[in-house]
Amino acid sequence: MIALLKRDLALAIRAGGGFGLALAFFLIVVTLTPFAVGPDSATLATIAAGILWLGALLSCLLSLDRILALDFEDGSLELLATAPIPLEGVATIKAFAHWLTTGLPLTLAAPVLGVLLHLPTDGFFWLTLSLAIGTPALSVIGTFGAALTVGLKRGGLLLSLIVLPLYVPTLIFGAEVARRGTQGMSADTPLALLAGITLATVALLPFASAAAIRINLR
Amino acid sequence: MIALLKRDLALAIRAGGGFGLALAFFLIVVTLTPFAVGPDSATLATIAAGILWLGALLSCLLSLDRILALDFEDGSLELLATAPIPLEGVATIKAFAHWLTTGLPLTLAAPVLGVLLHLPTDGFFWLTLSLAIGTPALSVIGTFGAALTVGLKRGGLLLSLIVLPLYVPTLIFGAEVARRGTQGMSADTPLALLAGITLATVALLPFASAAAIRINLR
Amino acid sequence: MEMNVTELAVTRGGMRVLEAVSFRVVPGRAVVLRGPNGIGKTTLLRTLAGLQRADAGKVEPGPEAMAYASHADGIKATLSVRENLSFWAKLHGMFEISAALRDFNLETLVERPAGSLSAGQKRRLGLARMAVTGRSIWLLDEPTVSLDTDSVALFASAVERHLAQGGSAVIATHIDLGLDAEVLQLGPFKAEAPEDPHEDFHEAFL
Amino acid sequence: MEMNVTELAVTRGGMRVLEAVSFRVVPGRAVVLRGPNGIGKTTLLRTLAGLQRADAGKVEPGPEAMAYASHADGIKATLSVRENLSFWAKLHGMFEISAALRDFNLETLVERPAGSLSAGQKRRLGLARMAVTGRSIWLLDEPTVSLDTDSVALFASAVERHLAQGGSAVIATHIDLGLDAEVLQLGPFKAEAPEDPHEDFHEAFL
Amino acid sequence: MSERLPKPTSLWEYANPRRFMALSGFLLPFVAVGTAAALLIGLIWGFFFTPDDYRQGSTVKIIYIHVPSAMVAINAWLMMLVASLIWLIRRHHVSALAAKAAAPVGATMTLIALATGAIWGQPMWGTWWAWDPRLTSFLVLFLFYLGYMALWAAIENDDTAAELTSVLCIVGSVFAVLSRYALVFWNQGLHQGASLSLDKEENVSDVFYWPLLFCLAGFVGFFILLILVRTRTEVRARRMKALQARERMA
Amino acid sequence: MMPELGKYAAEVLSAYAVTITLMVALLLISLRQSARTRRALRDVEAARKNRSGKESATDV
Ligand code: HEM
Ligand SMILES: Nc1ncnc2c1ncn2[C@@H]1O[C@H](COP(=O)(O)OP(=O)(O)OP(=O)(O)O)[C@@H](O)[C@H]1O
Ligand SMILES: Nc1ncnc2c1ncn2[C@@H]1O[C@H](COP(=O)(O)OP(=O)(O)OP(=O)(O)O)[C@@H](O)[C@H]1O
Ligand SMILES: [Mg+2]
Ligand SMILES: [Mg+2]
Repeated sequence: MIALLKRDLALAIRAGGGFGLALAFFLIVVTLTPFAVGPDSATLATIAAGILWLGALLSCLLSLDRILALDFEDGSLELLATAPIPLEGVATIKAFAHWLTTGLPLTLAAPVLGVLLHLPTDGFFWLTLSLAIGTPALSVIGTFGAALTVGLKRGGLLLSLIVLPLYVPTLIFGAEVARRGTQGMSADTPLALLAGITLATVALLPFASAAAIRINLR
Repeated sequence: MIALLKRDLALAIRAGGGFGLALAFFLIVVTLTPFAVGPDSATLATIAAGILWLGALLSCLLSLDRILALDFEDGSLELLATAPIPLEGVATIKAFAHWLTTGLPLTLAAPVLGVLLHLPTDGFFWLTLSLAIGTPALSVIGTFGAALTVGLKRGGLLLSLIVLPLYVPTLIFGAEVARRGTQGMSADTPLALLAGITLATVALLPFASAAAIRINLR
Repeated sequence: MEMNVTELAVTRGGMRVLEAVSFRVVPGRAVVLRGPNGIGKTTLLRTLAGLQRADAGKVEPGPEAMAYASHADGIKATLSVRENLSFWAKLHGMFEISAALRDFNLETLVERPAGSLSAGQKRRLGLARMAVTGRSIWLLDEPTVSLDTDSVALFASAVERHLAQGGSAVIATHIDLGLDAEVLQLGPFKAEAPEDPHEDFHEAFL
Repeated sequence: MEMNVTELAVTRGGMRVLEAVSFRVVPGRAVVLRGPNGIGKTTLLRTLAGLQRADAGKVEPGPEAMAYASHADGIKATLSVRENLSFWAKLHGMFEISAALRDFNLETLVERPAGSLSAGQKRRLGLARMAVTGRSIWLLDEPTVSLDTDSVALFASAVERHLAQGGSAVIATHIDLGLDAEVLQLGPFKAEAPEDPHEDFHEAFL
Repeated sequence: MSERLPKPTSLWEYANPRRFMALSGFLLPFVAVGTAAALLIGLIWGFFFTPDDYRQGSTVKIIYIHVPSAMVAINAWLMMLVASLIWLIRRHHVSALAAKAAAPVGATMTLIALATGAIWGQPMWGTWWAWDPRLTSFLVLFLFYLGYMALWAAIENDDTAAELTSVLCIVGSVFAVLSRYALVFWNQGLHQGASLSLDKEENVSDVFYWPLLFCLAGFVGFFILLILVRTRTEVRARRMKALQARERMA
Repeated sequence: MMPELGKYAAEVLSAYAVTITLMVALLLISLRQSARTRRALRDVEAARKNRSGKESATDV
C-alpha cells in the first residue's frame, strides 16, 4: 500500500502535471473572478470565501480524471486488481494521493489567493481550516466518480456532471464555515457537519469505488 | 465546407455529448455559486452577470478538447489536411460548429440561469447580447488552443492553461457590457471593443490554428 | 498522370530516415514498398501525401493528385456507412458513391452505423473512401491489416480496377497482395549517419 | 500447486463465448491455448485471473495463486526500470528483483526511464514482472508480441526456469514458442446458440 | 405471445422478460384509459370548476399540476433506487431496464415542478426563484437525473451500464438526502409545508382536495404508463442487440 | 366557458401550457421510440427466421 502511495506521488511529481496544473487552474479562476464581477473591493470581500471554495472545487474536479484513467490505459489497474491488496485499499490510496497532490496544495495556496480577493483578515484561518477538512471529501468523492467513468472515452465532462451534485453538501458546509468565520460568527455546527461528511465518505465511499472499478474491469 | 459543418453538427448531436454536457456544466456552476457565496439575493444580484460570464467561459473551456482531438485520433484530421479545402477553412468551420453546439446554447440558457442568480431585469438583454457577441471569440480562441495541443496525451488541463489567458480580454469586455447594462449604465464602449475582439479573432486566428494543426500533423 | 519522385529525403522525429529515394510510377501501374519495421515506409508515404515536408528532393505531381490511406481510417462510429462515405465524397467535390460501395462490397451495410462494423468491414469502408476522392494516385499504408483472405482479394481487384482506369498506386505492405506490381525495396535508401564532422552537430538540430 | 479448471463457461460483452472448458495443469508443466482470432483466449485468461466472473464452472486454486500478463504491461514511462519492477515486487510482498532483472536481460537498463525503452524491451520488463510476484501459476496472453527472435528464446528459457522451480503456466499464443507444452485447442469449446426456443428470449439478457 | 406460459408461482417471475412483456402488454390499454380519464377529470375540474383562493387568487389552480409533478418526480427517483437494488441483489434484467426507462420521465417531472413552481413564485413571493431548501433540493435532484442519464448513455456495454448506474443511483440517493439536510441548514425557506398530510387540520380545503386527488392519480398513472411503454422499448432494443451480436458471431 | 382568471391569467395559463407541452412531448417521443424499435426488432426477427427457417419463439 505504501509502495502504491509512493509510486503515485512519484508519478505526479515527475509527470509535472500533478501539482502544477490544478494549482494553476485555481490561480486562473481566482484571477478571472475580479474581471468578471468587477473590481469593487467590498463586493469581492463578501464573496471571496465562496469563490475560493468554488475555485478549489473546480480545480479539484479537473484533475479527477487523472486518478484512474492513466492506470486503466496502461493496464496497471488490472494488475492492481489481481494484486494481493484489496481494491478498496487501492481506491483509498488513490484518493489520498490525489488529495496530497491537489487538495493539500490548494489549501495552502488559498490564503495567498485570498489576498487577491480582499478576503477579510478573520477569514484566512477559517478558510484554510475548512479547506483542510473538506478537500479530503472532494478527493474521495471524485475517486468514486472516476471509478464510475474509468472505461469511457472522453469521460471528462461526464465525470464532472456526475460528481458535482455529489459535491453539494461538502461545498455548502465548507463555504458556510469559511463565510461564518469571515463574518466573525460561530462556525462550530457547520464545521462539525463538514468533518462528519469527510469522515463518512472516507470510511464508506472506497467500497463503492472499488465495486465500480471491479465492474469496469470486467 | 458545408459538408464538414453538417457532419460536425450531426456528430455533436448523435454523440449526445455535444450540446448537453457543456450546458449541464454551465447549469452546475451556476447552481453551485449560491452554495458557495450564500443565498442572499442582493449579493447574488450584484455578481450575477459576472458569474454567468465566468460560468459560460468555463463550460466552453471544458468542451474545447473535443474540437479536434476526436478527429485527430481516428485519422480524420490527416485526411482533412489532404482534402481540397484549405486547412484555414477547416479551422473556421470547426470553430463555428463548436460555437453552434456550445456558445449558442450557452447564450440561450444564460437568461434562464440568470433567474436563478436574481439577475436584475435590465440585465437580461445585455447579458444575452454580450454572450452572443463574445462567445464566437471564445470558440475561435479555443480552436487555436486545441490546435496547439492536439497531439498531446492528456492535453486537457494544459489546454485550459494556454487558453485562459487568451480569454481574459474577451471576459473583461463581455462581463463589463453585461455589468454596465445591468446597472443601467451605457455599455457602448465595451460593446464596441468586444465586437472588435470577436471580429479580429474570427478573421485572423484561423490562420494560426491551421499552422498549428499542420505542425502537429507533421 | 505520371508520378516522379526524385532524390527524396525524409525525416521522422528529427532523424533522417530515408535518403535519395527516386522512382517513377506510370499510369496503370502500382509500386509496392517493402522493408523491415521502422525503415520509413509510413514516413515516405506521408511525405508523398504532403503531410510532412520533404527534407530534399522533389515529388511530382503535388499532393492534390494523391489520395492517402493511413492506418487510421477516419471513420465516425455514429454516422452510417453512407454518411461517412458521402461526406468524404462531397469534400472532394464528388457526389456518386454507389460505384465505390459496390466495389468494396458495402452495399448491404449502407445504413449500418459505422461503429457496429467488424474490423475488416471498417477497413473496407476506409478503402472505399479512396475511390470517392476522384484522385488518380493512391497512397496506401498497409491496406490489408485486419482483412481476411476474401477481402484481400476484393481489395486487390479494386486496385486493379483503379489501375485499369488509368490510375496508379503506391502501396506499403508486408504481405503479398497478388498484384502485378513493381517492388521497391527501401533498405538501400536507409539514411547513413553523415560523414562530415561539421554536418554532425548541425544534424542534431535537423 | 496443481491447477484444475472444471466445466468453465466464460462470457464477453454479454455473449457466452466458451463452454465446458476443463483442463488440468500440474506443477512443472505449461499449457498452450490455441484458436483463431476471437475464439475467447483472452476472455478465458481474464476469467482464470479473477478479473471477470465465470458464468459456470470452477477454477482451482483462486486468483491469488495466479500472475496475469495481458497485452498492456502496466509500465509507467516516467519511472525507471528498477522503480517499475520493485513497485510490483513490493506490492506482492517481495523485495528481491535482481534475479528477474537477470533472467530477462534487463540488467544494463535498470536506471533507464521505462518510456525510453524499445517495444521489445518494454515487453521484457512486463514479463519480468511475473517473476517478482512470487506466484506459481503464470497466465500469459500473447507474451511474444513485438519481441524479436532472440527475445522469444530468452522468454522461453525464463518460462522453463519457472517450470523447473515447480511453477506452471497457461499461455495463449499464435506462434510456436519452442516450449515442451501441452496444446489445448479452444475450437471445440466454442459456445453454441441454445436450441430450446424458450431459452431464446431469456437469453437476450444473458 | 404465440404460446402459453406456465402460471407464475412468484412475483419475481415477472422479472422474466417474456412474462413482463405479456403482462405489460395486457395492462397497457387499461392504464392508458385510466390515466386519460383521471387526468381529464382532475384537470378540467380543477381548472374550470374550482373557486379562486382568497389569498392566492386564480394561481391556486397551479397546484393541480405543481404538486402531482413534484410528487412523481421524487417518487420516480425512489422507484429507480428500488429497481437498482433489485437488479444488484437479484439480477433481474427487467428492473434495470425499468430504472433506465424511468429516468427521463422523472427528469421531465422535475422540470415541470420547477417550471410551474417558478411561475407560481412570481405572483406569490415576488420572485421567480429563491434559494429555498425545497426548491434547491429539487434543482439538485434534476442534476442527479441528468448525471444518471448521461452515464447510461455513455457506457456501451448494457450490463456494465446497468451495474454502474445502479451504484450511482444508490450513492446518489444518500447524497441527495445529505444535501437536503445541508440545504435546510443553509437557508430557511419560503415554501409551503405539507398540505396533503393525513392530519385533517392542515389539509387544503375540500374544494381543492378532490380534483387534486384526481390529478395525483392521473400523474401517477401517466408515470406508470410511460414506464411500461419505455421499458417495453428497452426490452425490445435489448433483444435486438443480442440477436444482432449473435448473428455477427455466427 | 373560460373561467375568470383575473390578473394572474398569464401565470396560470403558461404553467398549464408548459406542463402539457412537456408531457405531450415526452409521450410522443416515447411512443415513437417504441414504434421504431418494434419495427426494427420485427425486421431482425424476420431476417433470422428466413435464414434459419426455424420458427421464432416470440412475437414481441
Ligand atoms: C421553483 C419553485 C418551486 C419548486 C421547485 C417547488 C417544488 C415543490 C416540491 C418539491 C414540492 C413537494 C411535493 C411533495 O413533497 O410531495 C412542492 C409542493 C408544493 N408546492 Fe411547490 N415549489 C415551488 C414553488 C411553489 C410556489 C411558488 C408555491 C405557492 C405559493 C408552491 C406551493 C406548493 C404547494 C401548496 C405544495 C404542496 C405541499 C405538499 O403537499 O407537501 N410551490 N413544491
Ligand atoms: N512519432 C515518432 N517520433 C519519433 N520517431 C518516430 C516516430 N514514429 C516513427 N519513428 C521512427 O521513425 C522511423 C521510421 O518509422 P516508420 O513508421 O516510417 O517506419 P515503417 O517503415 O512504416 O515501419 P512499420 O513497418 O513498422 O510500419 C523508425 O525508426 C521509428 O522508430
Ligand atoms: N470489449 C468487448 N465487447 C464485446 N465483445 C467483445 C469485446 N472484446 C472481445 N469481444 C468478443 O468476444 C469474443 C472473444 O474475444 P477474445 O478477445 O477473448 O478473443 P481472443 O481469442 O483473445 O482473440 P485474439 O486471438 O484476437 O486475441 C470475440 O468474439 C470478440 O468479438
Ligand atoms: Mg508503417
Ligand atoms: Mg486476445
